[in-house]
Amino acid sequence: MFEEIGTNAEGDMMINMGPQHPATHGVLHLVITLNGETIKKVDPHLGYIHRSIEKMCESLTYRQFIYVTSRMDYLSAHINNHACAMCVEKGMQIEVPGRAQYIRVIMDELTRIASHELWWGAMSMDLGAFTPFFHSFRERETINDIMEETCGARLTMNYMVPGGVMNDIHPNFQRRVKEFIQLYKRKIHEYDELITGNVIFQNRMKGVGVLTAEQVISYGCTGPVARGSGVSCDVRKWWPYEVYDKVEFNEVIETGGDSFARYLIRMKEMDQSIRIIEQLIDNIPDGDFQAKTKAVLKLPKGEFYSKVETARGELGVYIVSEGGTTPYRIKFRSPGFSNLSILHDMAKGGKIGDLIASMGTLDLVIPDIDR
Amino acid sequence: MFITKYIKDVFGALKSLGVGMKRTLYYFTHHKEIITEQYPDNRETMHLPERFKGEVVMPHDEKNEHRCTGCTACELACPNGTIKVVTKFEITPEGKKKKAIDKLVYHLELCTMCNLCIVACPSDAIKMAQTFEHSVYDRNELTKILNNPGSKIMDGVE
Amino acid sequence: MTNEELKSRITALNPGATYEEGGEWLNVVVSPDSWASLAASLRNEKDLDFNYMFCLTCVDWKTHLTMVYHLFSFTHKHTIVVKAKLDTKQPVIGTVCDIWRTAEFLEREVYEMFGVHFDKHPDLRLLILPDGWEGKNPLRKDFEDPINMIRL
Amino acid sequence: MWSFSKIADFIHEFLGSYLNSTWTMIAEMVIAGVAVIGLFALLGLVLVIMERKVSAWIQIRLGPNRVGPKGMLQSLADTLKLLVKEAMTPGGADKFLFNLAPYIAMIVAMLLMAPIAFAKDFQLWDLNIGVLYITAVSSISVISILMAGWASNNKYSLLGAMRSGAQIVSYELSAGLAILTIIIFTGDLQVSEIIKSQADGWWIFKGHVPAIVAFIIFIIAVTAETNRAPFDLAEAESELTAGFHTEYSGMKFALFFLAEYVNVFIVCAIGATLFLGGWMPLHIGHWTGFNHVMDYIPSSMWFFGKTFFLIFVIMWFRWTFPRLRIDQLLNLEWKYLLPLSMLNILLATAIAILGWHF
Repeated sequence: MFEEIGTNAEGDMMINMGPQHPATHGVLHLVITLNGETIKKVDPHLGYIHRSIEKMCESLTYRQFIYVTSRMDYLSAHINNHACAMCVEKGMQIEVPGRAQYIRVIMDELTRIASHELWWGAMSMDLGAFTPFFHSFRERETINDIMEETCGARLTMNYMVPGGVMNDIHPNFQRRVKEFIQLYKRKIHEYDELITGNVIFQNRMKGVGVLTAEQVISYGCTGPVARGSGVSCDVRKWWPYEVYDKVEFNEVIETGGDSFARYLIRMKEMDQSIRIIEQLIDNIPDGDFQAKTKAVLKLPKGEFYSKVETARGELGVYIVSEGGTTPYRIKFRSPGFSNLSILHDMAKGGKIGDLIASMGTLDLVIPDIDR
Repeated sequence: MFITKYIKDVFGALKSLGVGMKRTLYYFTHHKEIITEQYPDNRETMHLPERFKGEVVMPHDEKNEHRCTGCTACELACPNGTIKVVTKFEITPEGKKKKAIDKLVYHLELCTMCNLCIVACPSDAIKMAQTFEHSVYDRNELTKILNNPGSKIMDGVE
Repeated sequence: MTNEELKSRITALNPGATYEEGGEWLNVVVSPDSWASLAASLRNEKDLDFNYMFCLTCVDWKTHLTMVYHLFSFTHKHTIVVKAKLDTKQPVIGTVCDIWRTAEFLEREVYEMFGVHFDKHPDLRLLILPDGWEGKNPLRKDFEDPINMIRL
Repeated sequence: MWSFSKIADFIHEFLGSYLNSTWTMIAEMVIAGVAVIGLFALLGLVLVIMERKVSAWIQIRLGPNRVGPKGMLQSLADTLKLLVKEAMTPGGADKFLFNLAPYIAMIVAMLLMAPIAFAKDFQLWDLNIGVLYITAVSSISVISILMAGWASNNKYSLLGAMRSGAQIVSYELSAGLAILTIIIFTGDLQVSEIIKSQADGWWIFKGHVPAIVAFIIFIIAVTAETNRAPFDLAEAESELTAGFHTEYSGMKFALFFLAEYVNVFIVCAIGATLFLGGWMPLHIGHWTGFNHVMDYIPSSMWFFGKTFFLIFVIMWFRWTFPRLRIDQLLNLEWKYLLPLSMLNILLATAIAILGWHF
């Protein structure tokens, strides 16, 4: 299976990082060429968690395939489901009721916060600080509890269905979300105290893994990775879906291009998500939470593409339909895949510690990359 | 000037470290903030929301009757082939043949708790139970038959 | 640029291009031989400037394969979809990974999943599938794996 | 009052009444050796449970709470587990060096135990170059890490060992210079003399700014020297999986683990001895009443109290800070700590010559 990896022709040391490595967060396998501690080449070997979700979806109906997508980027499962539901709605021309749109957006933003919280903890752990992980999980658990109450599951909710959402929100939902906002506002400054302001952390992050705007666009990076290099690419602003055009929020952009810029983007994005939720939570309109749809969904012949902004960037769903009950071909343009491809450019010339730091700020979720 | 910047750097760095240490000392001394849940000791006090998707069950009433008509809507809705409906024909008192379920086989090991079968069921015969401790020593025990032995369909459910 | 303007602009660049109706965006069908040169001008011409490739994939139509490229321009905010029909037996198309760097990984993925050979790709190896998988292409419609594929 | 010195005297007299002086000496050495090994095991158990509890509370967790009362026997259970685990030697490893390395780590830690004064008149070996001996012997520990990293035949281990080599060699300098500050004040290398000089006040209070700066530098340097976070680059978990002891398992791993904790204890004991007066109680000027009360606390309590406070500080560092990068680590030493400690020494010398210290 694996070739004998020792040194290459130039006498550089080659080292396997992963698939079981504490910093690769899953089963990413990087073959790194090292000159001393300096990285010369990073070559990702993927596929350890490849389940061929695209092939699986070809045999599932339009109602069924949505649940599989929760297993791609499991940290933003809601948003993945949202993208798929939206694509089916686009094909069927289903009008989603206002209540469902509000619920969807609130859920998306909660998911985004939960995802960023986990990223914050895991990235701090990569840099050797273990305590933040537990502190971030305290807030994340609250979100998971809210999800559990309304959707019935904590991680892979399968709450979005074509035409709306599966259940109406739980009666406690609004109260608990408001409680969470209070908790978040009380605790968020601790994050800065623990990590953001820390001189060691700043030295580890500043000037590390610098990406230019051209590089980022050429590599198709999206989300905080692209915005950290000053590229405006937030799908919520560029192609607003659901009620994102009705709420006020800023697209967070930093121009540093280094790891610290990407870090700041995510921290500020959490604040923006809170802002969106605050605007929506009291104004959820009455009405149906689901549009009336036929029992069997059949997309007309054609091609449909929808995109959403997940916590990691732009997720595109490309459905080719032959008019049947199952998609003929489905392609998920996952943000992690493009973000991973830039890793070599990012880490080249740096130290191993820099690779860990910049990989942490890419926020890779391996099932999202392998699909 | 170089020296002032140097000194400022050192003091700024020490201050930022001090701020972090103050925060951790706070948690070190404030044990009320501890969030550990001592599962499984807290089984009695643990609260699972009523919508929690644990496993699919078929509620029976005290007369050992269920609401399943054997329409296979759940089987069709399931993305994983988790549910298999085995039907039989019963002779009603009027002498007519009527379709009824023999067994509703449920493979917990294949189930992803996506809730699609519950949504699809026209007669509310199945629902999600709030259990989650599914570990068993033998994989075969995960294949369950949801209807009780000898149960029959409730009157008035079509 | 509007779709009509794009159409005339692309016809000027590549007279052989045909256009498909339907879909959100302008669908351009080109021949595989002319794709690489068209791609370079789509990226480099100032008024087109498609700098962002947000999706690259392939569809197996049993009779032929279709490469699908989704392109967007951050400067001019227009989108097009370029398609190229390939032969099923010997699918070959020019690489665009020197134009859009993201194509390098995406083309490797298409190479292993559909068996499309990308001309002049610098590093056409398997990316996701394990070593020694060459020849069997999982996302082709005729792919069969009796062990790992469960048919409902 | 209960004290270690009385016990030592008692043993000496007891043995002396039965044996001649040579055999008394040998018997006492055996007892001392056994005591050191026992202290080792005890320290390992106590420090591991302390670390786990400190980390748990900082991380808003409960920590070990199942084995024994409040989980206090957890580390005993861990030791049992490590004892019965298979100790594997990877193929291609240099077997002799691979097996030797953990013992060297242990031996270094044991040797360092000799000149430490645990209580009043309770010291294994009060040699007249005590502090020099400590700085000399503690540098040997790098050899065990290099040995382990090289012999493992693992690239992660090798990288870890190389990092640790660079790290320990450089931080030795500032640790040495910080110790030197105190030696300038006392003018003596003997540990007992250094403690005696602090009878009227600890050096951290008496020595003005230079002593405080030296103390801070000392704490940073020894944290680096013992490979503790934020300077745990040799075993940087997220970068090198486990660094130099990646390939170690079972008891051999436990020896490294133990050596790390004992080293922490020793450097903290040295810090307590040099800067915080060792077993000397806290005396403030002419407050005779207060000083009397302080004298009633046994000297061993003072020593262990100070040492464990410093150990807590080092643990507190570990669970608060992220890790440095290797070049930043060396920058910190060569660009900040070394110039600072050199300046500090100049200042201390000036103060000592002018006699400004108390």
